[in-house]
Amino acid sequence: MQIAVPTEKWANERRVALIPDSVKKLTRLGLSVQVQNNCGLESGYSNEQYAEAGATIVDDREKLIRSGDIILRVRKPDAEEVTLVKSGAIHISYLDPYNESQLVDALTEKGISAISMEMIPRTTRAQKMDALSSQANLAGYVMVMLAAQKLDRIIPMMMTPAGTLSPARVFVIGAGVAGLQAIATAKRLGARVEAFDTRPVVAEQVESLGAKFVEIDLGETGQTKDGYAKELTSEQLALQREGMKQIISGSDIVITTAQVFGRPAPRIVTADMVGAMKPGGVIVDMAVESGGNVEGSQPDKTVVTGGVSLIGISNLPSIVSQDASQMYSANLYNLLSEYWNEDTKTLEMDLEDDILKSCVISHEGRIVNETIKNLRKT
Amino acid sequence: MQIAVPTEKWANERRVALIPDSVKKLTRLGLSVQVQNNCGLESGYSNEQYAEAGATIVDDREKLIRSGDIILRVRKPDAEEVTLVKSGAIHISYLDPYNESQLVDALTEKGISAISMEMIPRTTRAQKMDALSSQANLAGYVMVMLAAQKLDRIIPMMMTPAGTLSPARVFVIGAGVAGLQAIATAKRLGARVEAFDTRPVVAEQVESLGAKFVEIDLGETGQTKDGYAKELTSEQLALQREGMKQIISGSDIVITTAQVFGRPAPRIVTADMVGAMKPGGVIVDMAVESGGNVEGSQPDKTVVTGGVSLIGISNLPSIVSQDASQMYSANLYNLLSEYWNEDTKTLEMDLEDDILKSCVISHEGRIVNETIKNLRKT
Amino acid sequence: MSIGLIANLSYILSAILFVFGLKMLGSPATARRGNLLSSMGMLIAIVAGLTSKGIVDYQTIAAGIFVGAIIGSLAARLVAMTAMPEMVALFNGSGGAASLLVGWATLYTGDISTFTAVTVLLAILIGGITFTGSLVAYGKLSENINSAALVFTGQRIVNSLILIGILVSGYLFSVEPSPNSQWLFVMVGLALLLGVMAVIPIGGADMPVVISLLNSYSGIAACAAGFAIENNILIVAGSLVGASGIILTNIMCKAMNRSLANVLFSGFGAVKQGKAIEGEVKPVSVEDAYYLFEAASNVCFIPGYGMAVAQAQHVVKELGEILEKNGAEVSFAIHPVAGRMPGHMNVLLAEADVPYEQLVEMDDINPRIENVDIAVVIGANDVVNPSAREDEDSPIYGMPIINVDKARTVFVLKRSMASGFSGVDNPLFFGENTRMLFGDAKESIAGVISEFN
Amino acid sequence: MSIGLIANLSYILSAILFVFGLKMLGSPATARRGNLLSSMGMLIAIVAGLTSKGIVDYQTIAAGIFVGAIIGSLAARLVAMTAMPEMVALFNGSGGAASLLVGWATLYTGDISTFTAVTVLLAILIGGITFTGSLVAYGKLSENINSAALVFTGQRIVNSLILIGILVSGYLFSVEPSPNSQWLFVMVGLALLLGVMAVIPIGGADMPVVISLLNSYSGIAACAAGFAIENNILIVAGSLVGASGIILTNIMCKAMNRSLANVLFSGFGAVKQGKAIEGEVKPVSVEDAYYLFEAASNVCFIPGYGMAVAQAQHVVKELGEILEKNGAEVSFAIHPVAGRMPGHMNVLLAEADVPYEQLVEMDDINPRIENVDIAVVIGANDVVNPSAREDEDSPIYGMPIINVDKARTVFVLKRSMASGFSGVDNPLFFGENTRMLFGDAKESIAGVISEFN
Amino acid sequence: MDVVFLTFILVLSIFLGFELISKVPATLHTPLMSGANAISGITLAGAFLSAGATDPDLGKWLGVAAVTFATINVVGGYMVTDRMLSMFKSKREGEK
Amino acid sequence: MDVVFLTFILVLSIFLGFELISKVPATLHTPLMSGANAISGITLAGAFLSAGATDPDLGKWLGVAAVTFATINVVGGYMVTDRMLSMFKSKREGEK
Ligand SMILES: NC(=O)c1ccc[n+]([C@@H]2O[C@H](COP(=O)([O-])OP(=O)(O)OC[C@H]3O[C@@H](n4cnc5c(N)ncnc54)[C@H](OP(=O)(O)O)[C@@H]3O)[C@@H](O)[C@H]2O)c1
Ligand SMILES: NC(=O)c1ccc[n+]([C@@H]2O[C@H](COP(=O)([O-])OP(=O)(O)OC[C@H]3O[C@@H](n4cnc5c(N)ncnc54)[C@H](OP(=O)(O)O)[C@@H]3O)[C@@H](O)[C@H]2O)c1
Ligand SMILES: NC(=O)c1ccc[n+]([C@@H]2O[C@H](COP(=O)([O-])OP(=O)(O)OC[C@H]3O[C@@H](n4cnc5c(N)ncnc54)[C@H](O)[C@@H]3O)[C@@H](O)[C@H]2O)c1
Ligand SMILES: NC(=O)c1ccc[n+]([C@@H]2O[C@H](COP(=O)([O-])OP(=O)(O)OC[C@H]3O[C@@H](n4cnc5c(N)ncnc54)[C@H](O)[C@@H]3O)[C@@H](O)[C@H]2O)c1
Repeated sequence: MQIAVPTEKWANERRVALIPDSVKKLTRLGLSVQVQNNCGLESGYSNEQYAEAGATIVDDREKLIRSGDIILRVRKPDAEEVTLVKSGAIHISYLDPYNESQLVDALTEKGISAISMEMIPRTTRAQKMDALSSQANLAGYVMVMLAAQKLDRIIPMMMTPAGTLSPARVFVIGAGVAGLQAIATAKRLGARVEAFDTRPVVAEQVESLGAKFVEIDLGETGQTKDGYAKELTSEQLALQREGMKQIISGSDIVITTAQVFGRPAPRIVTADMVGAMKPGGVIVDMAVESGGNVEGSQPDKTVVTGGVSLIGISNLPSIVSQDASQMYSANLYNLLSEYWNEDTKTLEMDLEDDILKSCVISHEGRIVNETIKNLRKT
Repeated sequence: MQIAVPTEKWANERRVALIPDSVKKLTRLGLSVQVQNNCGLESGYSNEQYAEAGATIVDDREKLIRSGDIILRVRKPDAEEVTLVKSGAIHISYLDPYNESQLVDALTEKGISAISMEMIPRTTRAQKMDALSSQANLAGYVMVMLAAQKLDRIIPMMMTPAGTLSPARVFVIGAGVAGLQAIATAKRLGARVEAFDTRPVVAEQVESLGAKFVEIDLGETGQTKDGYAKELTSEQLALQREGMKQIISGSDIVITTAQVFGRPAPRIVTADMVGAMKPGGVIVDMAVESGGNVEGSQPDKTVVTGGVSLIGISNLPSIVSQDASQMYSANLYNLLSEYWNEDTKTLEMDLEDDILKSCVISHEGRIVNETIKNLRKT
Repeated sequence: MSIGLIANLSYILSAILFVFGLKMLGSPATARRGNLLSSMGMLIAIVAGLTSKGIVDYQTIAAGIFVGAIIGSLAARLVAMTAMPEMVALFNGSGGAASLLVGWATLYTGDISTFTAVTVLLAILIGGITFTGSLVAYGKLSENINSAALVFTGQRIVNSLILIGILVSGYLFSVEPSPNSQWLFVMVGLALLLGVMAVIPIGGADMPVVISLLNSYSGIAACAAGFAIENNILIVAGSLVGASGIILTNIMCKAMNRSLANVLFSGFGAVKQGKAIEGEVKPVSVEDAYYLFEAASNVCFIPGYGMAVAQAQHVVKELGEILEKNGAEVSFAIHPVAGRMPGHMNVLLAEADVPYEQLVEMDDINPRIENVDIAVVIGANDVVNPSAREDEDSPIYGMPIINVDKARTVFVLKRSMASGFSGVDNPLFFGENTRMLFGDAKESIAGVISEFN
Repeated sequence: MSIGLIANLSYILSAILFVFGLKMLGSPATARRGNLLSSMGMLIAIVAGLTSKGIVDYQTIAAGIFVGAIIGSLAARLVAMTAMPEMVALFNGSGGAASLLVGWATLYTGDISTFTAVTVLLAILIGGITFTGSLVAYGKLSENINSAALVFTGQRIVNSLILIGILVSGYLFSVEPSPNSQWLFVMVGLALLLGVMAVIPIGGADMPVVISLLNSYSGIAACAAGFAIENNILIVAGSLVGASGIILTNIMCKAMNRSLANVLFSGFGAVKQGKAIEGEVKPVSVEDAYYLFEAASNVCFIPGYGMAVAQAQHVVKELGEILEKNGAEVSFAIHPVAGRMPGHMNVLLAEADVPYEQLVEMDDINPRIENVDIAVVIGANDVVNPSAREDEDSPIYGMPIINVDKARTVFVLKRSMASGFSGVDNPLFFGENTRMLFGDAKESIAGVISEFN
Repeated sequence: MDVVFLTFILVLSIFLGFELISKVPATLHTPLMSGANAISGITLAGAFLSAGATDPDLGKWLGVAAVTFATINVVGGYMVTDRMLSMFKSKREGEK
Repeated sequence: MDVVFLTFILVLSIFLGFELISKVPATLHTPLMSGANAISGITLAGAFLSAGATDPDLGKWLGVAAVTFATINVVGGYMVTDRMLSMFKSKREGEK
């Protein structure tokens, strides 16, 4: 089967879906790989490396996409490029199927088997294919670096002959994969770290990284069977804001990662909370793309209000594009090799399988994913 | 006595010589303090905080400088402003007396007692006044943050379901105060750190931070009684370059801090060594202002050659201006309080004192510093 | 002062030397000096023994000593270093033989009370067992006889018969004790036979433990002989060796993670016990764990989320260092999904400054996990769950795991039998070679560290 | 079996119980049960003792026991918890008195051999010393007599005279032993006097050690009495107590960082020794350090460059945790220039995850350093050098330091007497209250940790 | 010969005494001392012989006095030790 | 009475034996065993009585045999232990 890897077209997208190392492994499985010219340049992988790994370098993007039996990319395709894809081909990328119903329809109509990377279930078995995790993880690290860079202080404590510099206080809101990595990175740098999440199970995880979990009593909260947070009621959100206000005003850095899968992100930090921070403070809003946890944060801008910098970068993993590409590519490889049948040389799309049941959106001209199907009904 | 603190005029200088906390302490000693309007704004200290601490806010810079018995600033004054200073006043700042002979002459002629902060000796007793140390320390931290930010990878090692990310390799050349702090910060972030310095005593210090000291046999090297490195012969420098080449080519981040006090910095990393680094690598050259350790580095620019970013920021401490100002201010306070006579309410300029002997350049119309005097003779 | 008194005071001195000697033999720094002290004690005791009243004929004694010394010293000097254990078995056997003979000879020295008769019998019985038992042990170690555990049907019945025979003949002899009693000969024969029967069914690998136990017996035999001839030093030295030998045997069993009973009778009941152990949770104490760690030469730590919860990374690193100093090879195998975020274990181990060289990936450790003496699972669960490999119905079936169940011994450090993140039961905990070290991981490891004095 | 034999076998049983009891008293978990076991042993011994052949008049015995039991139980029950130590002293004194009396009474039981006479004398002498010594200790502890060390001129001469008197009268008595010998009375008197003289010059603070020593004596006295009346159990129990008491005394001395000789004779030679100790380096072993740590309730670590070199931060943090668990308050005082770069110590301690709350600045610790029981200087030198404070000629004069020399005890952990970065000698190392723990800091601390079992 | 036996017993007991006590935490020092002290009241068993004699000579009365003193030591010693240890225990438990 | 004494001695020695050996590193197991084994050759001291008797009955010859065997145990045992320990030591030193 022919794999096709086009260069990412989105602004600020420096990642690539497949790196040479995975190309090598896939060819060993018996797949052939075509990549677009210079697709890996921004993440540090040259055409030579791809060629050496066994990929064919193709200049013509259209031809490339037309020829692929399996198309691998990071970002969702635009409507126009969907038309290029072979009917019956397999298309794997982020898709945002909750919101992109037109795109999903287009893929379905064309008979494309579309796999959405954000729909990979959060199970232990699927973790190796879970791109949300792998990328969120890097985002957690990047956020701390961005904040540290912006802060007009240093993060660790230092007792020096010229006085004692107290450690910076970092407050992480939402301790999912990204939040935990942010906590770990800030701790590493010597910050005093506090964290909050609505899911109570997270408290132990936060403490296991040496940070302090902030207790705010919100009454009944919980998580779905996939481990995602449930949405809060508006009273609960008010309670949460109240409880956080004081901590935020004492923090040098606030990092927000709160998300509710498939819904706009909760607005947790209000403008007056931002105003209560000391000048020079920094807030990083990871949820900026899905609505923002922080009032006033804007995608891909750093807004300064009252001396506080509000960093809202929509594509954090892309900042460490080399590692991010490596991990995304490994996720794709793991997905393909899990369902690759070496004898028949085909990908077995067993829709009864736990993982495929969740992540395959359309197949043979039908929307096969239950959740997306239900979404249409209502 | 009247202390005057003008706002720094240099481009990119965000620090301030005195922070409100030190103002409070100095007034308690019986000194009165005047600061220029908004002098602390860039480092996070407001006029209100100064006023509260007991300082008078002065709008007119000229008046301010004219009235000061003691003038405190970070950067050296320009020729014009020297003329404003009272004769007999004490002027404390960085001066760069080795190179700024005109400025020194101007100060001497005006009968100003000029104290050069870079001439504070590196003794245990003087360490609390040692601004070179306190600022270099912060610079060490900042360099790692800058490099981490620029790198397209993450620094720590991670073994994840999407493969193992190997730890970034950081190579620190010159393990003085800044170098050691850079090592410590990189170690904290989980890097594999190697370091080199010409002074053999440093090996133990490097290892005490958990990093690896690279042994390169240069023959006889050494340090002055102040702990500064001696300059290398050109053969030695060649030997050093040879030894480092391979390490640099395997490093993700190279940080150079090599300086020889009072002389241009040694050119250690040549263009071909830069070329041997992997694309995406980062080099930070701390010595860029005094000539640069790295071929091609330019002050306050990030030069990208062959995918390698060459960061040369001349004023690193200013990036963390709040902490940098706090430490510089503490150094100044420690200096003043050490020689302040509470009974006579004067600063005792005892030129027999070890510390003053080194750092006072001109006094009562004469150049009193031996080293600077000798410089003139040759 | 009479000669007798002096002799007896010398005995006290030699007893003191024995005590010091044994004590010092227990620590590497002093062991050699301890052996010297104890040999001086022996010399004193021998000289004192020679002054005993009844001794007239010194020539035969000298002859005996001469022959014995030659044989002993030659054997000790010529034996290859690798053959030490079997040599010790032989020496031990001759000690047992001596006790048997002394007991027997006592019967010729005059009237025999029932008490004496009983002690003589004990000396003969224990001495005899020691003698032939040691010979068999020697044979197995030197591979002169089949070193495998030799089991035959009816073994139990034969042994029971021997025991009954010993009781009966012992009773009949002590009713009418005489050097010429036929029951005496029966007794000697049965004792020798019992020694053979006791050791034959034990496998060659367990021989060191057996020798240590027989060593303890030879002390007890000497002690019994001491009672027979009413000699203090025999009693003191004999019971010292008897008691310390039992302790040492126990220590050796612990280091092999076996019970003494298991060593002695595994040959007999092998088949029956195997089944019973399966499905059984075997908790282990910190102390027992220590003995295994002490003897291990390849240790692999497998950290999981529990290590993070316990914040045990620092003590784990320290234990690793101690084991390395102890000569073991130490590694840390990191499963990609261990913990609760990618790289969770890396963060912790870097904090504890575990060198990167010691970290190995799952795919690197699995092919060589068979060579790992101890796999230490620290608060990990799902990532070492063999049902991911074996049980098709398991929700985690198909996930690659670290195959700790294939290591020689597995220690699992956790607080309870609770399951991990995925909520799946873990058959590893019931494994044949698994030992559960229950408790907070940090405390358990700190406990082991403090055992390494 | 005769009654005598049964009694003797009971003695063996009670000896076994005493051994177990003492063993168990040494560990917190079992101490109470140990005391119970030992009291059962005592009961058995008493019952067995009552069956002795010579006893006819049980009434007087019952009366004696009755009175003694009432007094003893009342005293034990009514004493305030704080007055326990003096109560133990009193009980101990009565034990000594009993041995003295038993020894003395033995003289009335018939013919006395020289051997018996000597043992009787020992019982009287040691029992007498124990008796009055304990009384004085009681007096000092309860502050009924001046608790200060009482020293008067000629004390030594008086003591020498007493000793000579004891030797002479002892000799004269044993030449012609008789219950009516006047030398006997002299002996009793001198023994009592010696007890007073021995304890009077020791300060009240050292009384616990003295009581422990006297306790050991009372065991020895019982042992001597046992020899006098040829009673096994007295010998066994007495010598057990005698020996374990000496060990315990030694342990207590170590925990006070004193030698036994120093405790006993400091009162006599106080003035002369003071000078000699000055300027002397006092190394301390890991074990001794442990005893002090064990007893400390406020410990402050002062890390320096040496901690970094030794990479000891992890073990230091662990020791801190252990001490906290042990009930001590623990802090880390960071001197601003410690190490080789600003914040050097912070980096290391953060790596070891020492909570920020435990870090204190120089200016915070100095005012309260007097309350610190142990200041642990870990590879620091210049930053704790008192000559920066006191010696105007020192190149570091004027630098503020952490005044560890004002703490109660200072441990300095370094490898040698070498000076630090500034090359200046450090008088701290010669301080009165300084103990040098030589060796690599990491190893030293790991050693201390392993002592905390 | 008895003397020899007794000396043997003495020596062995002394060794045993030394070996028994090794590492004792500071909190147990006083109870251990007190418990050992109670054992040294074993003199009681030796005092019976004199105290139970028929002739009411000085020896007998010395013996009776010895019985009394030794009983004080034994009874008081064990009781006071137990009191200390019980306190100790409850404190420990309280800590948990 | 002698039996009583002997039992006392026996009991105390056993206790002492138990107390003496506590933690022994694995490397010392064999030497310790061997050293203890040499001590059990103490039977030698008891064998003299029979071996040195005048009447050359079976008892005497049993005694002589006992002397020989016991001597093997003693001499061989001590020597072999020493050999093991000397190796052990040099290895240790070699490591440093
Ligand atoms: N790596 C990631 O990114 C990530 C993210 C989310 C979820 N996960 C999932 O998390 C799991 C990770 O596997 P794992 O083996 O590391 O952890 P695990 O399967 O969750 O098991 C952890 C074990 O640690 C024990 N434990 C907890 N606290 C302890 C303490 N103080 N001392 C000793 N033991 C303690 C618990 O048993 P006791 O209660 O009996 O002590 C528990 O069984 C996988 O299922 C993975 O899919 C991973
Ligand atoms: N903080 C800074 O920015 C900075 C920068 C440069 C210089 N300095 C200077 O460095 C000094 C710092 O004072 P300090 O007290 O931290 O250090 P120090 O005075 O240099 O003393 C360090 C001591 O540690 C001991 N040591 C070394 N390795 C050891 C090991 N493995 N185990 C145990 N002990 C070990 C050494 O004694 P042994 O050899 O006997 O073991 C040495 O005396 C000051 O003089 C300061 O001015 C500071
Ligand atoms: N089984 C696996 O191997 C595996 C792999 C990856 C992740 N997971 C689990 O999946 C879950 C989701 O992880 P994620 O990072 O993708 O989550 P996410 O990105 O959906 O959300 C981030 C975090 O924000 C929190 N949040 C939501 N609303 C909030 C509010 N109002 N205030 C504060 N916090 C709020 C959520 O609880 C979550 O922790 C986690 O439980 C994670 O452990 C499991
Ligand atoms: N006494 C004190 O308390 C105190 C305080 C601060 C600094 N110091 C000492 O002062 C000394 C100088 O510190 P600094 O940071 O200001 O030095 P610096 O800025 O002058 O030089 C930086 C480092 O570069 C090194 N270097 C010079 N040429 C080199 C070459 N060709 N290759 C590699 N490295 C080269 C130097 O050895 C030095 O370590 C150090 O020894 C430091 O410990 C002492």
